[in-house]
Amino acid sequence: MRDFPSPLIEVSEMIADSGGSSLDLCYQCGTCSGTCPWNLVRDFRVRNIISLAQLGLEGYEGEDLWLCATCNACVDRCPRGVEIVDVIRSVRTIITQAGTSPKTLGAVLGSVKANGNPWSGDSNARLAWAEALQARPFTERSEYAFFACCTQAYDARNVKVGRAALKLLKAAGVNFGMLDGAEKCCGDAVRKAGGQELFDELSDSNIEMLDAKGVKKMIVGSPHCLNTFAKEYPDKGGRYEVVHMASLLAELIKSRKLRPTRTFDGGKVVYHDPCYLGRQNQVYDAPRELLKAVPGLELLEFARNRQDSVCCGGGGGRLWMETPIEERLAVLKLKEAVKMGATTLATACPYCVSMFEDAKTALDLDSFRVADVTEIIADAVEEVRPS
Amino acid sequence: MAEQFEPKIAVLCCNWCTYAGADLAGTSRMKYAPNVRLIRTMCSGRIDPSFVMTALKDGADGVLIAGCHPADCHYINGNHKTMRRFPVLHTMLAQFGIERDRVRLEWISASEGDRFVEVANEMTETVRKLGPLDWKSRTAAGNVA
Amino acid sequence: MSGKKPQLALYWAASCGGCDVATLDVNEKILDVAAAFDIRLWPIAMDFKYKDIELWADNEIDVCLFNGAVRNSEQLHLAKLLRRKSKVMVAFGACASFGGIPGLANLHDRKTIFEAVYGYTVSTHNPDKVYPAPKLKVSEGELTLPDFFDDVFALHQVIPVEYFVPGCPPTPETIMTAVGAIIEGKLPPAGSTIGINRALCDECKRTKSDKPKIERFYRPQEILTDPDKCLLEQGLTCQGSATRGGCGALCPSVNMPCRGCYGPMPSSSDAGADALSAMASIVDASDEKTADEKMARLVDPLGTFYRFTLPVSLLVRSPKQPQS
Amino acid sequence: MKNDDPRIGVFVCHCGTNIAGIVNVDSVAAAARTMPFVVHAEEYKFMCSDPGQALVRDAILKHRLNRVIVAACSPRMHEPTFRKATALAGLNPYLFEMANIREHCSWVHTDKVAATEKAIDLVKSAVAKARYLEPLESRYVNVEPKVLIVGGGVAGIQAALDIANGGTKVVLVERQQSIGGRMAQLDKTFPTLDCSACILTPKMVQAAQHPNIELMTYSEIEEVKGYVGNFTVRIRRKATFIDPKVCTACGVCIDKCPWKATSSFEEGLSKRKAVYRLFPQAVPGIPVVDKDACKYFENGKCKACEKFCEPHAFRWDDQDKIVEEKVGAIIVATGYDLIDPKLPSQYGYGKLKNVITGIEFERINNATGPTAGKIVTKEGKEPESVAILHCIGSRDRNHCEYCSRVCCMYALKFAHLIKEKTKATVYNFYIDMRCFGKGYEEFYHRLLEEGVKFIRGKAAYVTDQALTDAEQGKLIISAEATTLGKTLRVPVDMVILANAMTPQKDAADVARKFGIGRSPDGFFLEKHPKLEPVSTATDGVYLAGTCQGPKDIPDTVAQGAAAASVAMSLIQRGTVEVEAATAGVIDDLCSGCKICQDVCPYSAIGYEVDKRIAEINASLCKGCGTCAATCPSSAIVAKHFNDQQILAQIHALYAQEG
Repeated sequence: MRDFPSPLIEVSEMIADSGGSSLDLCYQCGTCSGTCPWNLVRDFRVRNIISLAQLGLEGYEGEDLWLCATCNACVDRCPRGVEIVDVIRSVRTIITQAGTSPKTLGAVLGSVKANGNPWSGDSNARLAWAEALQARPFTERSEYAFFACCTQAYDARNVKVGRAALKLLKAAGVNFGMLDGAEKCCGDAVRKAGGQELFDELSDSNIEMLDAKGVKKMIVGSPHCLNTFAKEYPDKGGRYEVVHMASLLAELIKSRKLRPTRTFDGGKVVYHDPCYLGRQNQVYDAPRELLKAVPGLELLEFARNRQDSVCCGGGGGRLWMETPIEERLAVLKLKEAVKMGATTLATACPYCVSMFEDAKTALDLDSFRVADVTEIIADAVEEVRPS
Repeated sequence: MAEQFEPKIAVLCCNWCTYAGADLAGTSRMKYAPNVRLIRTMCSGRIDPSFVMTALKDGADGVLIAGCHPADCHYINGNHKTMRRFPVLHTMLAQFGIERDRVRLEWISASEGDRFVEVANEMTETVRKLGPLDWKSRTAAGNVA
Repeated sequence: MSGKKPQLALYWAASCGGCDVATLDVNEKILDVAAAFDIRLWPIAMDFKYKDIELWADNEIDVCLFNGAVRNSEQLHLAKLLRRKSKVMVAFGACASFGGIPGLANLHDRKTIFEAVYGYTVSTHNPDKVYPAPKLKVSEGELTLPDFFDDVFALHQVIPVEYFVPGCPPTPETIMTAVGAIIEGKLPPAGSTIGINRALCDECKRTKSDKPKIERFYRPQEILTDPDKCLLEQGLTCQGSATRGGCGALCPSVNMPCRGCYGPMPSSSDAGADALSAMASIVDASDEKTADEKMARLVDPLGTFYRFTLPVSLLVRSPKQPQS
Repeated sequence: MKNDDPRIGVFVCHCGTNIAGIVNVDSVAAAARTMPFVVHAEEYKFMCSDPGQALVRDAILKHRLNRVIVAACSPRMHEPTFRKATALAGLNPYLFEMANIREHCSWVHTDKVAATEKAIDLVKSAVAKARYLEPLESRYVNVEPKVLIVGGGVAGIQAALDIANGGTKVVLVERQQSIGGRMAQLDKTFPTLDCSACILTPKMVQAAQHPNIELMTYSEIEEVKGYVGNFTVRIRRKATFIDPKVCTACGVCIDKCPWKATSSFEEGLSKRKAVYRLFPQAVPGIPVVDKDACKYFENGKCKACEKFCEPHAFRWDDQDKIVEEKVGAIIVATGYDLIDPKLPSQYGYGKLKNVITGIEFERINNATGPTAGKIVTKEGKEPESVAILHCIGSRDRNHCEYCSRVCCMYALKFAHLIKEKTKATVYNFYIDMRCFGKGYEEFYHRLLEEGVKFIRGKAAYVTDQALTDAEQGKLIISAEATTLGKTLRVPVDMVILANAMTPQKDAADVARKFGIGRSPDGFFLEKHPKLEPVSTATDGVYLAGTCQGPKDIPDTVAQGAAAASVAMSLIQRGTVEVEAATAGVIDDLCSGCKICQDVCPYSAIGYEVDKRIAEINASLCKGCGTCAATCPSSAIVAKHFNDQQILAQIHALYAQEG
């Protein structure tokens, strides 16, 4: 006789208990699957995972589970209020605890555990990227602490974004200071990739360090840091006012502390909304205002933008996982950008920058530029741009 | 573990909105803290400040005054009087030394069963944190021969 | 006791002396009083010793007019003593009837009052922090002072009282009504207030609108009032509508709002709550923000509404400090 | 009977297991026996049943009870029942008091001990109050034999006809210039496919010509005063600038008018004139001048219409008029609105021009509509494929949590009509097919036979961004076919959104005017969801149709008829009992301060000049008790809720024992 699958309610309860309790609200309409951007390039049935998880049936833990880039598009649209990303995270946590998560992710989590960053970077050299800029250390008289994302601290491409940020902050006279390098990864990708325990360690360590220094306000360059500090650290007792570079720059330009006066020479620019900045934190206007403030810059929009924006595919640990070129969302989007006549893609997230730089290489688009809005502003401000 | 303090909450409310809202919470089988007891008047405008004071004096740890939303009174504007009396009553009770959170004014309509539940629970928790009011023994005449 | 003049005692406890002055204020009618009564005790006018009183027979006094609240052990002792010696005990004036102005001390207790009076008030110089002590040993022996209570009491809260004559002070008319009733033996049932049962508005000459509204509250010094219009409608916290009449609306007739010294109406459970409810209900505000703003102008509601009645109010007093 | 020797009987209801399942009713009855003045206490399975009520009557006689307490459900539910039972035993019905141990206790608590304790407390409170209850006299007033119906949609029309045919006068007020409502916009009706106009217009005409119906179109309710049986309603009759007594409705003015405005009846799909009829079969057929669109009102010139008007019906100085009507009952039938289809932004309405709403499709498919009944895209071409997207905004916690009930069926109807008129492939993207009515499931089956494609999965978004050649120039729907577990992209030429039915935009305002509650979904709240579906919190105000919640035409008509019958029964009765628990003045305590006069919402308090005291007009007093709480002299008593009674309740609940 064949082996009939039967529901394992204990499994379902376990998923609910580790943060996926909205699971049971799902009425299987499939909006999530239909919304999920992966389906533009490959089949990914979000609903199926939820359905299997509701009954604790085998299959929920399959390979597809690791696809989700936690872009939150489905959560926004779910008519039932299922926190789908929480369910996915919860399932990933259970699998990770069982030690059967994908190998690449294991290595990344290992690096975070050992070095405090996912890039196998030397934890003692966390501030190396900023040394030349001679930014002041954070003291109790600093208004803000600058919290550099691991990717902006160690990834060669994104280091440039971090440097541009520091130059702009100095030029605008913002009262900020650098942390001393003891900071660790905020833990966003770690948590979303199933490393809940490691996330707890990281957040505890960071909160202890930030509180000891008396940090109240932070500037971050990554929307992932923004989201984690603003929404996840408070549950752990860490309460900080966090501002993303794009929002801060928009303020500085509005208050005329920064004046982008140089004419833009990078052609037409299309802005890509990072999921964690836009959908997750409703910052849509600030980066656009920034770009519009640059003389001569023509701003284009993707057909699906703002809350409907299609993810780059780099969140939730995907940045460190291999995706075939024909299945890369960043590639798809870059093609769209080129088609509409853009020569620059601007964004505001180190993951997006990495994903689009990779896509650019894959598509052999040498003359195309991928830039963080911070870099575009730095180029446009006289005092910052190296002559 | 010490037994947790169960505050006694008096709810002085109108028949048409808040009482009906509590009814709706019932018919919808919502659950809330069993610490509240409703005392019904036809309109929140009927709620004499002395009722609130009597409840506190007698032994209630908190009092909720509740009625229809300001524009929705069954009696056109009876609740406006409640709305006018409350701020000065609240101030006066504070002068007496009664924590502000013990006495609350809320507008809860007949359709807001969920709001009733929320307020009943909030009120119970807030007052639980404040501890017993125990007015009589805290104000009893002490050193009289 | 026929043939003999009724025996009268007057006593003062925690009071300002105003009640006694008011008694003298009846002018030549005091002679009628003197003619009608045999005045046995009156500290403001006559000398006496405790032991004289103690020597009286129980119920030897026909009527005792007791003014002032009770706030220390000496006053309590005299109240009890006079109660024993008197057939009829009258709480005379607002303090004896409701606690009066001294009753506002119920917002504090002995400890905080002493700390203020003997501690930090501007005029105090007391570097050694000497506080009154009921007993003090000196070489001659032990000196005693009356024990100061945490609470201020109305007279009926410590001894049974037959009648109440309200007022701060009772007006001569009120006093003569009371005295007249006693002389003529036309007394109401025990426990009554000798006076009238309607609120002071009934006696007030000022005109009231049909639908009175309060636009905003003023303190008396902030406004020149219309001499003919109801003071409450002009924004003064006149408590005439919640206060027993009998004074002839004395204060409103001289442009001062009634402050409530004749105490609550007979069916009232709380004078302050009554006045508060009435005043707030007619404030011209139809949204919460306006209501909050306008009511915030009513300065010190507790002091306003319980100026004379705190010890007999529903809430009686503020909680005491834990004794350390 | 003397107040000083109360003999109280307490009856504790099990309500099956509704109460007894959580509250230990034996303990409650036992506790009641120990309460002051309680001489009898018992419990019973269903107190509201006939035997339950008989129990009360018998006990009153047997134990010489003079106060009765039933601890059961909400007094808002069964107080009238037990007052009647009390009265049947010869006791004044106001000597009855209820303790709510169901809605306020057993249904909301799970801890049995705490719930039983609370139930005992609630009984204690009722007993304490009962001790001071006083008999009150019931009073009656005559009912004005006329009914106001607000809203001239099919619900209002049905109610008006039913009442008028029964011989009672009706005032039917409609905001638009014609009655007919939403149904007049529809083309066919499901599942029978009758022509909507064909079945509705005869009813409209009947209503207009009925001697008992006074039609007030282009009119709105300004103010409602009064109470059951005696409402006074002020109605604003908006200026039409045409004298209806003179106009022959020939329509020449419409032809001659050179100015145009967007037609709301056509859902903005076409234009109409500045002087216009709402639609060709409008009732009444007399046009109105749209002041905003008419150039004469802008620059004082034109009047082209008037030049051709033979009967000289134009009245340029026409003003809004306020008329007053006295009615005994009111039926509110103000209908529904639709959710702004732009709110669920993922479907591209407003950006993608061939994404249309259901009601727009109704007009497109209608022979009198903007395309004369041709189903075409915005480019004027017959679509090769059409997708109908169900549940747009409905069943969605981001928008409207409820099911709109009619969309599945009209989606089927649309599919049929498209199949009938075009060769298009029709897709239905649905979550669940809800075909609950008579003949509905059969209609669904018919559509399956007609080859309509049903995809079980909610459309996630609509885009015009093609990924393949086949998608070029099409609208693409992304959805998961959940039965297959496959995500699809379906290219079509036209997308019809079945967008949610919502309350009217001014529902809050209307609710306030008539004293109606609203449920969390925003629709008007019926008194009881099952047993009093057309009554409201305000006696004498009834509901009909979709203002109470989404419903189809059969249900709407049925509710219109139901509201008519309830209103009629009130009118036929001729009198209504009015509040007995009014306020009263204790003359000896009143000092005539007049403060109470200001706080009375009904101006029921006057001033007796001779006695210089307040005086309450009992027929105006509604018993809110605000004056009693306000009176600084404690000279006003709120009967049935007097100080003594309420303070006794507070003492019973909170004062320490002894």
